[in-house]
Amino acid sequence: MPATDIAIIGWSQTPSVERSALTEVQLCLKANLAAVAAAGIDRHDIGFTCAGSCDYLTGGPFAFVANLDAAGAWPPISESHVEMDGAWALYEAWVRLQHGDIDLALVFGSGKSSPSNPTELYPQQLDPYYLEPLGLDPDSIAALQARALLDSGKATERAFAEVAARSRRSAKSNPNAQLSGDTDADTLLAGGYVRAPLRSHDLPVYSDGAAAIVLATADRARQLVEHPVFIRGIAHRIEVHQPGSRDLTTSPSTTGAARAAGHNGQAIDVAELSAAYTPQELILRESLGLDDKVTVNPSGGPLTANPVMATGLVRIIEAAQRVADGSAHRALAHATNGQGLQHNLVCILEGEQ
Amino acid sequence: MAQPSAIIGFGQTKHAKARADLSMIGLCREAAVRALEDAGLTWQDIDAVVIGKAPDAFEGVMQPELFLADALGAAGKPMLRVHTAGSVGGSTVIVASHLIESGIHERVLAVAWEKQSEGNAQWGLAGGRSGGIGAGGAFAPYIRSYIERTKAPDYIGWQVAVKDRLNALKNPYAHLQLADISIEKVKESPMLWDPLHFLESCPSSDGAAAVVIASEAAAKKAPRPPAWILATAVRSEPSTFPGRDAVRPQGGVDCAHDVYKQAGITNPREQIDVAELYVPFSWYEPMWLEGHDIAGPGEGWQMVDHGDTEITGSFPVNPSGGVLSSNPIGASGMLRLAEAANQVRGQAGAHQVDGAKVSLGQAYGGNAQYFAMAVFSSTLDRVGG
Amino acid sequence: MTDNRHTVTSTLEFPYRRSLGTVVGGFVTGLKDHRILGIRNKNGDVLVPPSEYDPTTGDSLEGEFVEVGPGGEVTSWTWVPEPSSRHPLSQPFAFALIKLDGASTSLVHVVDVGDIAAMRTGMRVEPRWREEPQGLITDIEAFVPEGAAQ
Amino acid sequence: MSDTTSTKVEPVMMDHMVSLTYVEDLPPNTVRFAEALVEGRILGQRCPVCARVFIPPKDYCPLDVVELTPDNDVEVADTGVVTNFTIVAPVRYYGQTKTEPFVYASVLLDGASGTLGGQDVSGIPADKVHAGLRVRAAWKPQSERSAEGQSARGWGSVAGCISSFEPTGEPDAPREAYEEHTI
Repeated sequence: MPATDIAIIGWSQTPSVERSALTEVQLCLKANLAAVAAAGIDRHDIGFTCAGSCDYLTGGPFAFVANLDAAGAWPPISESHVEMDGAWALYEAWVRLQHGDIDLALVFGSGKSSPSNPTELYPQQLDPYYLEPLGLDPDSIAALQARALLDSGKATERAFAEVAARSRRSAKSNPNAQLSGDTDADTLLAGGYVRAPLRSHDLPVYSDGAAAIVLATADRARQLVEHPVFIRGIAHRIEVHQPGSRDLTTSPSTTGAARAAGHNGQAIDVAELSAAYTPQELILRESLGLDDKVTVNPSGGPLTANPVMATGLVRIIEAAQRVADGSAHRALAHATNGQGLQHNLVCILEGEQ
Repeated sequence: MAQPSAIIGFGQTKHAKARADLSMIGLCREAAVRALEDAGLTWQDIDAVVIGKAPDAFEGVMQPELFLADALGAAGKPMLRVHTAGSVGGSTVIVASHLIESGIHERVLAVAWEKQSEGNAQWGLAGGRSGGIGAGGAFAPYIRSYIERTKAPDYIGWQVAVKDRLNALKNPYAHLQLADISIEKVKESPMLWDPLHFLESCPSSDGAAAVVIASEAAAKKAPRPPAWILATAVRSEPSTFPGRDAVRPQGGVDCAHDVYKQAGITNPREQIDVAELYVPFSWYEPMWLEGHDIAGPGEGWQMVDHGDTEITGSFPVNPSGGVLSSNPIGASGMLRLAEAANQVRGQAGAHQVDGAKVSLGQAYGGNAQYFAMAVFSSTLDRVGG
Repeated sequence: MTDNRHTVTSTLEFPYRRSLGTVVGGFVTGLKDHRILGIRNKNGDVLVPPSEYDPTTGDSLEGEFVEVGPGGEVTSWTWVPEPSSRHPLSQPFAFALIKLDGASTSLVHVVDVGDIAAMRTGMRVEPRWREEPQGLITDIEAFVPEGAAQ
Repeated sequence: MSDTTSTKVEPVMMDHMVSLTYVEDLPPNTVRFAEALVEGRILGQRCPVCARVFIPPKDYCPLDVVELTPDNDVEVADTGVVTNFTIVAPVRYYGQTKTEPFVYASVLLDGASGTLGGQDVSGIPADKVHAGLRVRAAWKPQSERSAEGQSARGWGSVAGCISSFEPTGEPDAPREAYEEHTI
């Protein structure tokens, strides 16, 4: 693990909405301008910029190129792009800051899910020989995972519903959430199955949105802001792709990522998890060793706000927010990539010692 | 501070119009297995995998690295997917090098690929709509401006087209093997995008490239000489805006000066022994020679005219045959950097430039707006001490 | 424009042509003969569907195909009450993970049983073959409860 | 190096049609541009920081990285100069309807800082098109104008209202007049 401490010093997200008429670049611009302003920096001082997005979401090959406009790429900037959630863009920028020759980086992630239908689109994200021709959709993969979890005896449908109810209640205090409200497990369990054993409350919302974070080396961070949020560790791991070739009831890649990020069972106050489906929260809790004392997804999580390709970056923002406002001493943020928790990233955040 | 890093293994596929014998998995593995063999390593020795390719719609798989990850030995390891348009192969190498230079990993595998035969890149470039003009249509106006600006004679483009195809005859992996290429044939080939003829344009290829990048300690254990990465840089600028110089994009100028400074290069034309530049259309050779300040304004085409960029010339460019001879889009940028690295490793085979010690690899993409560049050396020392 | 929005619709459409290589190619060729093939790895595990590599190590698998099934056991499943245009069946069906006899891993496929009440983890299924094979995974039209294929 | 390419069996192929539909709302800037076009007006947007006039409006300036509003909209002329062009021999691909070579020109409208790309030039033989040629928009009849060609991907199109550009007959513009704004 490298030695240089990196801190989060500014962030912003656009509200997660079901359908925005703004283009992705316009959403990114709003997030970037606000994050740079929050950090109190001049954009010309940014040494590296990294973006995360996915062309297929908006259906335009090279769609990401337009997003450069939102990065402030004139004069030309040192910039890279991952076809992944913005959380991995943050990882790339964190790596770049380790070199020591620059001290500020801008990271953003964005996605508009509204133009496409997830059931139609996401089979395209799977193995093109064995899975995609079956039209295997993300809800179905999550349901295969959910049933495996039920059959293992580690969870119940009620436990799923309780995750959903708690998430919606938490989202009431999140102005950026798309879905929120008071409900309980009994009410939710009265609903029918969308993909048995999953009901609609077990599935994510899909949102349009963008999010941005400004990173700084520790010294620069202390000069710029009163309460920098330090990245104590960040790591990620991927697993085998075929859902039938791995144990869907656990997430060893999450466990491995957390360990590589330096998490060895220390107390975590808040965890923001990219659990787009309710059973995934239970799987992730176990894989991370989080007990009932940990506040999970106080923002409401991806069940209530899910700007795909920014959802993971938003988790880091929400966790950083809790550290910055003092409600958490140590927070854990998690991002995922692909279906059925194939690829997982863990980021550990703390305030000044 | 950044730790040293080096390319210790390079593998590529035999590039072809269609590698119908292989799946996308087989294509990537053919390159990756060769890179591992070159580095004397196995899959288990790799700490992380970085995958790059151009738009997913070219093959019709969204984020294909998700299904390729375990095929490239990444199960249980970190995997990153880079996408920076045509420069992506170069960016992929650079992202992987950062994982070493930051001290996080010891050995990283970077793979870049495109299987153009599965789909149609012209369709992809047009966003799936009618009326697409192809990359040549986008770049032809810039080339026209270059010619107008420098008063370059029309045969310069034909000369580059011939030179790169003759170089490709020395590279068994190159897609095009045009033994009977001639100035006359280039000139007489159909005009696709005025002033670009068919034979001044890159082919459409299936292919993959892979490199193993290692820390100083790991590189010193490698069975073959490493190519030390003295410098890397990336630059991006908006696609189009009033006042943009698309012939000599500022991003390309800045990127070049950044790597020269890091590597200690004060006179690139003298201090660089060989360059692999991303030249998908013949005229981009003189344009990048000038656009990266290797030649002065209007001198790039004169270098071509004098034969300086031939494999035996004073500043060889694209001894591998370049993009004009093989264009698996996502991999093309990695091939530039890796071929440049192989030159300083002395591993370039029949297209080896004698005594190459310092090399430059470059890739560009989008609307000539993304740049990825690296300087390689046979030693860890900065150029010029 | 009923709600005063200016909406545009576009279609991203292309007929891709994929080359499958020897392993996926061998698998779909086997389907034409109503044979389901797995591939054996170094540990002796039989991977279904077969891959050119061992997913956990990356090592090349040199192509020792092993015929599995055709019967197998459902290890997990879900029910699709309203199939989309991309799904292989137009009537309600199950997606399932199916561990074929002789296989070490599970295959994702569909089960056609008409009603969710007929589905359960552990149920035995067998393939119902497409009459005109196309060289695709969907040459197995669906799995059905064992004994129901005829 | 090992050779893993040698399999002499007939390759097994798989045909696979992918068809995905996207439904998008046009952003406000494109809606204003499209509505003005139908009325025969071409809208640009002036950045108050750098004074560049972008067409179509983007609701931001990519160089100064500031948001712009409808208050920054300006009308530009429907006359201008061809700054650059190529003649494209259309490549064939699935969905391509163009079969004959076509002019693909950039036009700098009077009052604008940026060009309209990809324009057809008519009323003159293709081999007579040149940089510096003064042109005027050939508007479709009012009844045939539409928002066709507009998309949410950032580049507004004039195709639904302007069929091509035609020479005005004026003398060529001197190169200095457009050199900074050719692309």
